[in-house]
Amino acid sequence: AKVKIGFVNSITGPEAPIGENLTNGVTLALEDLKKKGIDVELVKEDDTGKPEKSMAAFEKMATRDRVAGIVGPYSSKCANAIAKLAEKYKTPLLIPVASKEEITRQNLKWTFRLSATTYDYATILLDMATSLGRPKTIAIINENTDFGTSGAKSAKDYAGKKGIRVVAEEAYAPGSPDYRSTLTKIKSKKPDLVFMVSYVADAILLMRQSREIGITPQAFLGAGAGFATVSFAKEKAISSNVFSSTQWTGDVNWPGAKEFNKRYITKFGKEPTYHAATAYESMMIMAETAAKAGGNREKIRSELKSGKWNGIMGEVKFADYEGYTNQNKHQMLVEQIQNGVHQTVYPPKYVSKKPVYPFPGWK
Amino acid sequence: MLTIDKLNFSYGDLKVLWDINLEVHEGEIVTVVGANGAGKSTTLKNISRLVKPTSGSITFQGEDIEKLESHQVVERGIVQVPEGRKIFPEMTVLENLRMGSYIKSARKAREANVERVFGMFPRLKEREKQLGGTMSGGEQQMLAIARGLMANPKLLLMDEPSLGLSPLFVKIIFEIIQEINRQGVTILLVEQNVFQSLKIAHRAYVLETGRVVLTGEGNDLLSNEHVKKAFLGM
Amino acid sequence: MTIFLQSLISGILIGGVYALIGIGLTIIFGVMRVINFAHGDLLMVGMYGTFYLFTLFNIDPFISIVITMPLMFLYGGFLQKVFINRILGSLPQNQILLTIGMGLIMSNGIMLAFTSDYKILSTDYSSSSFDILGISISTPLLISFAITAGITAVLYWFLLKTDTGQAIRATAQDREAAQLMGINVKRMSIIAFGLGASLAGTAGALISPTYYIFPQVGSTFTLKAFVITVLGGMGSIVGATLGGILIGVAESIGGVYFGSGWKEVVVFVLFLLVLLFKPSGLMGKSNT
Amino acid sequence: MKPLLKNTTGIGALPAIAGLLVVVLLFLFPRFVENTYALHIMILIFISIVMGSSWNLLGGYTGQYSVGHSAYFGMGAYTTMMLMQFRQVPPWLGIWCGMVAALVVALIIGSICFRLRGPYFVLASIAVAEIFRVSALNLKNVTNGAEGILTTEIPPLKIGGTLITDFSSKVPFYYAGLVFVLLVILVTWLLQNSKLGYYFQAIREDQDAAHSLGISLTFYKNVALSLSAVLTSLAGSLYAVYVGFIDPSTVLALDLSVQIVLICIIGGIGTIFGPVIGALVLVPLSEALRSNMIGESLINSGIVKADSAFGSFLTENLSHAHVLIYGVLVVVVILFMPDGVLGFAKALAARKRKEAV
Amino acid sequence: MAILEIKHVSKFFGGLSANSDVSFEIQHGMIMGLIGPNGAGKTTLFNCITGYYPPSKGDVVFDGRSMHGLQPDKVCKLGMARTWQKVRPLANMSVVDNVMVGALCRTGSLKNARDMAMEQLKVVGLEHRSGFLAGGLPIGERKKLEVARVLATQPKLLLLDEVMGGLNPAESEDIIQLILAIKGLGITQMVIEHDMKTIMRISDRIVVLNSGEKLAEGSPQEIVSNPDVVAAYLGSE
Ligand SMILES: Nc1ncnc2c1ncn2[C@@H]1O[C@H](COP(=O)(O)OP(=O)(O)OP(=O)(O)O)[C@@H](O)[C@H]1O
Ligand SMILES: Nc1ncnc2c1ncn2[C@@H]1O[C@H](COP(=O)(O)OP(=O)(O)OP(=O)(O)O)[C@@H](O)[C@H]1O
Ligand SMILES: CC(C)C[C@H](N)C(=O)O
Ligand SMILES: [Mg+2]
Ligand SMILES: [Mg+2]
Repeated sequence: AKVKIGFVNSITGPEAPIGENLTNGVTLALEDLKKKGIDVELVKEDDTGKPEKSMAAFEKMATRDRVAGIVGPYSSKCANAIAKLAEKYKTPLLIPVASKEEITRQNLKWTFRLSATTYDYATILLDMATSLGRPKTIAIINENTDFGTSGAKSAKDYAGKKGIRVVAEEAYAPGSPDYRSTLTKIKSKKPDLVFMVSYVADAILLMRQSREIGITPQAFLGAGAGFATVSFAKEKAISSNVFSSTQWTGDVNWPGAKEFNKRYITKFGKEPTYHAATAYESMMIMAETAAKAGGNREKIRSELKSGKWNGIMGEVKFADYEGYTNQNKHQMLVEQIQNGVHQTVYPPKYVSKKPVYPFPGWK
Repeated sequence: MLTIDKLNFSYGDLKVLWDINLEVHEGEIVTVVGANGAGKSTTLKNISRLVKPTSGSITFQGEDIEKLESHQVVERGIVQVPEGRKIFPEMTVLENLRMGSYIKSARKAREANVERVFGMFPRLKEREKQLGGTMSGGEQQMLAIARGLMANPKLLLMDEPSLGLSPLFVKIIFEIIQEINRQGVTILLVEQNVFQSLKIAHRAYVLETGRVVLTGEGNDLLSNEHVKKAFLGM
Repeated sequence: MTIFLQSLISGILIGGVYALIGIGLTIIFGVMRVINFAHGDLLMVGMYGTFYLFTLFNIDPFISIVITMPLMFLYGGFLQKVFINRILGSLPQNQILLTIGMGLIMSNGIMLAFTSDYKILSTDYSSSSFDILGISISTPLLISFAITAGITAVLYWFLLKTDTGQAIRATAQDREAAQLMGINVKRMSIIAFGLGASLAGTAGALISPTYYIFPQVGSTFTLKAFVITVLGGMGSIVGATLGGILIGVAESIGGVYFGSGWKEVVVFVLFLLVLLFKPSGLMGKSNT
Repeated sequence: MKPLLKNTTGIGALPAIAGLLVVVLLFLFPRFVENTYALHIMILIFISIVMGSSWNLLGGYTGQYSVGHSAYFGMGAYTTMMLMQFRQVPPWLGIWCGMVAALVVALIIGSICFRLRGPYFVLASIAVAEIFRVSALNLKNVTNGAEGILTTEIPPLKIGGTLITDFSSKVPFYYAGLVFVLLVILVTWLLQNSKLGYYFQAIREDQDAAHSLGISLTFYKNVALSLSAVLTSLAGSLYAVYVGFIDPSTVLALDLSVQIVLICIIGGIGTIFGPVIGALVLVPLSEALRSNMIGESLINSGIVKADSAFGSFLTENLSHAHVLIYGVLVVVVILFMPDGVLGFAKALAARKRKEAV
Repeated sequence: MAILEIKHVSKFFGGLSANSDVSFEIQHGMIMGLIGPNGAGKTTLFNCITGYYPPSKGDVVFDGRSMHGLQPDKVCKLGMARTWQKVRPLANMSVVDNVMVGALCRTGSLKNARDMAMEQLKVVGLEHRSGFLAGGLPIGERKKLEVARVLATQPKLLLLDEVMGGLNPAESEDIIQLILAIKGLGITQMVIEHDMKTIMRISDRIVVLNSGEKLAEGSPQEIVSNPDVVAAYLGSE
């Protein structure tokens, strides 16, 4: 069968580094779909990370290209802008990884989300920490972006519920070469947990400088993004024993996850991030559903709504709960870097290695 | 020494020089007079190659300067003291002078030349460290002339050197011009001070709306009826 | 107290690298009156150069500046000759846009060539540091600070004491007059832009071991470079040095006492305050 | 220097009629065009024209090259959105508040930046705009910080009980944009033919000379900035309500300020229609590049096979290269059309005319 | 009554005193010549009078009103206009537009301003250039434009800084006639000029500055025969 699917992503612009993972995930999905006899005609659009551009892309795909359904966009701000368009054009939209809660809290019938929400990034980490030790205080460092601020907010919120006191809150502008003074300040507060939300590169800087300054909490907790990347893990001197929440790991025992990991490495010469996996799975779900529904958008929507999948992202189901509409209740994972490798350490059901807790100190 | 042959030039669509022919012999003071906008400064700019002629040729000591860039013209020994002074405003007086002797051939004599021009213009010595841009109009004019002399020119182009100078200084300037000419520097002088400049000039050209209309010896032109009427207001 | 001293010291050290970026920009502005919006992108190119010299040939970043510096000089000279020279006489806003366009070309060209992945250059000293009185001092930053100081001193001497240096300044102040002095102004512009680019590239090389590299990394630094140059007084090397260190310290201390999120505000407010009281910057000469 | 005779007396009859015709056609446009994608692009063009023309008043006529206009754009966007989202004030009232807010900000910025001249002014304007961006990021309680503001619903516009529009389609935004465009063009035209316009240009040409001719620099620069800021805020408000989501990195970014300047300069600075041309060139161009229409049409027309090496290069790589190409085009325009597209066209026309004579 | 009173004006640049304790008065309708060697402080005095520099000491009283703290635009509005030693045309505007900018100081209507401007252009003899861009004019015409532009502001007192510099005697004659015509209109003028013949012809009184100080003041005849002036400025024949 032949289907036409749209894919909006940040191919250029400041979000491009992560956007690339999504592109790669989709590329693999297309290969697999072909094997399954589904010939996807992909309409790929760049939103350059700007909402009005993602709108233009959506308009074009929905009206001019007449795609059956759309996967993307990468960032929450773009997803925010186009979720309503999906409703207007009655075009199914499946969001792979943008995690802002509000997106699926607007009672939109045509917008589906595979990704967990920002809130989940924080809670799983604190759940783990409290199950392994007795942390009393927490310092929160986050980058001053959408994902960063909402992540920090969730952490603060959930820490309150867990009886952990917040002793420091620092929101920094990404891209600064020097966090030493901030870290010195945090060190003086002697927190049990250091919770960080940072994109790729700042994660490395923060940990390097934490080591210089000599911060030693019970655990370093990284909420996704930067801490879950391979380049971070490779920096053994600073990445050892850091925890990170993630939507997916290369060694999780969800069907096909390990194979996906391997194929990705052979094809692109680097390890996939969870963004790649979510994009892959979203494209698989969208294309298969669309093929089954013969490209009929209304039918795709109801199929998405009622369907159930079990693939590299584990079980997927778009449900309505707690104010959410069409939101997959995705199981978050926690991984820890041990010897330069991400190991799934929480929840117990998916564990591949035992967690090291508390932090044993710097080498 | 310098030969201008059938020089034509326009600023965009506006033609300002028409078939200019002009010659300067070694050791002469040649002056060019003409009403405002006649094209005197433009002629000098063509010689210094700040602008490129539409047609015609300029040769200096037998060399066609067509292929040269401005700075190479200076290296050949043609130095201009431009209209409007063009001092380097954020450099001190001394630094301005040093820049005057930027070309290789002039660097050796730099210190001596600084002393020489300080001798001519004591005000400059007093203000050695003042920024060029804050000097008064006349002071800047002195600096511009002094800076031109720093390069040991063979041919000195001077565009209205007496502009803005007090009477006392105008006199001094004309004396200086004659003095350096005696020292062997050839001079092409553009002046509004027609009387003075014709008096010291060996030969002169009269420019009107971009054309050479008269040429002759300085003193002859002084008594020329047309010159008297048009430029001397007599 | 430790916190204050720590932020002061790390501010100064980072400020050294900022200074280098600022000096490059100030030279370009000084001579060509061009506000170079591609300055950060030049820095980025320098970073990529350093990165590949390190990963492919195993040349230490601090040593590789011997290669990056001249290469970036040539690159800058090339840009000047081919692009900027054509618009020197035109309106200032055109120059701004030309450099913006050049920046776009550089960052997106690099992205096509090397993907938009973050690259991290890890040396064995990348996170090494030593302690003095409880204040940790990063070794690589200290080294780069020393190198910066050296380069600055040499440059200062060059611009103020040599004929070429003075000719560069003269060109900046009046191109036509400079031509009349026998100065080859085109060459001076090429030297100036080359120097600027080479300093930006060197700054890129110096922060590579402690920072990260991706195609859009330049924009942060472009903005910083602007602030530094204006703060110090456009065209002034001493000013840019001072400005760089001041910004480094302001960021660092501002971050601690006002919260990390506000540190940029602290910097910009400082910037505006200086301009209000000294409109031509700390070291600027006013001639209006 | 070109000794050009400048025509400042009114407009000829022919262009006036042509202009009117264009306006009428633009008003009828949504009736004929079903394609909402085209409408979307038109709206973006309108917003760009408003931004560019507003900047033109300050940059083009008064010679103050602000590269911080995102501050006013953001001010409009934020005020309107915050009022709508947090205070239930409908946007057609919010827009006015946005204008007032932009005015206030302009007066503050003006009092700081106008002490500076030339490049110092340029950079100070950037700095001030950055202060606004970072503040919006940090003042979470007011602006919702980096998370931005998402509108859920726009209240329907009713006049005396009759529903004018419920904003469910693009058409109301289209008309709002069109009206704003006509407004800025009108303002520019009025300005060019008034004392104010002369004073602005005098300041652009030589501040000291202007000052000595009885022109208060502070006053008139601030007037120019205020006008410019207020009109820019219109673009911001429209953008915010139309897109339905704003955050500091979209409506207060340096990127945006640069975009504003770009529109003006590509079109032609200091002329009424320069920014219009600029927007008409830039917006469709960047959209065509972004969505890879060139590669697509090459493939669709059969000139290049989709599965050939060149075809896959077009579909794969070109989509990554569009910003690069955009950059190249910007450079080319600046190098070869220093007076913008409009200036270039005029020069070309003048040459043609001369040849014909 | 004096239209302008300069009272003990001093202006220091760092250690340098460009004007020191200069005092004199200008009476209605006269032409005051201001001369002095280069760097004597003439332009600086103009700048102090018209509000470009606040005087370091002293005050300027125009028409009975202290100019203290007034910006140049206010000064112009009050009826005191100056030209620049280094001319400042509004280069990308046409000649008539340049003059209109001046005229707009007194009227809000473009039409009136245009009429007034054309009138002034006729006065200085530039009407044939009215449509040209001012940036393309040669120096002499720029100077005339400068005068036309300030005349258009309808000043009571006109300060002319070397408007004849760079003009040949024949052209200067035009300007001299212009200045005399302006005097005929009842406009008071203060004129800086280096050409003694001219200054002698047009001035009713002359003030001589030297090294920032007032060296002498008097009628043209008094001035040329003043030995101090001869020594400092004219040089003996
Ligand atoms: N940059 C320019 N652009 C356009 N036209 C110019 C330019 N410079 C000069 N002109 C024109 O060229 C003509 C000749 O000007 P030029 O400056 O050579 O005259 P000049 O004889 O030196 O006059 P003056 O005695 O006033 O200095 C004038 O008509 C002037 O308007
Ligand atoms: N901004 C300044 N900084 C320092 N010195 C200055 C400044 N402006 C003027 N001067 C000095 O003050 C003195 C008076 O300058 P002014 O321009 O008033 O002279 P002037 O009488 O107009 O001379 P000229 O006839 O040469 O135009 C000069 O020596 C000049 O160098
Ligand atoms: C960190 C990422 C997974 C992206 C993030 N969810 C966002 O909304 O921008
Ligand atoms: Mg001339
Ligand atoms: Mg003077």
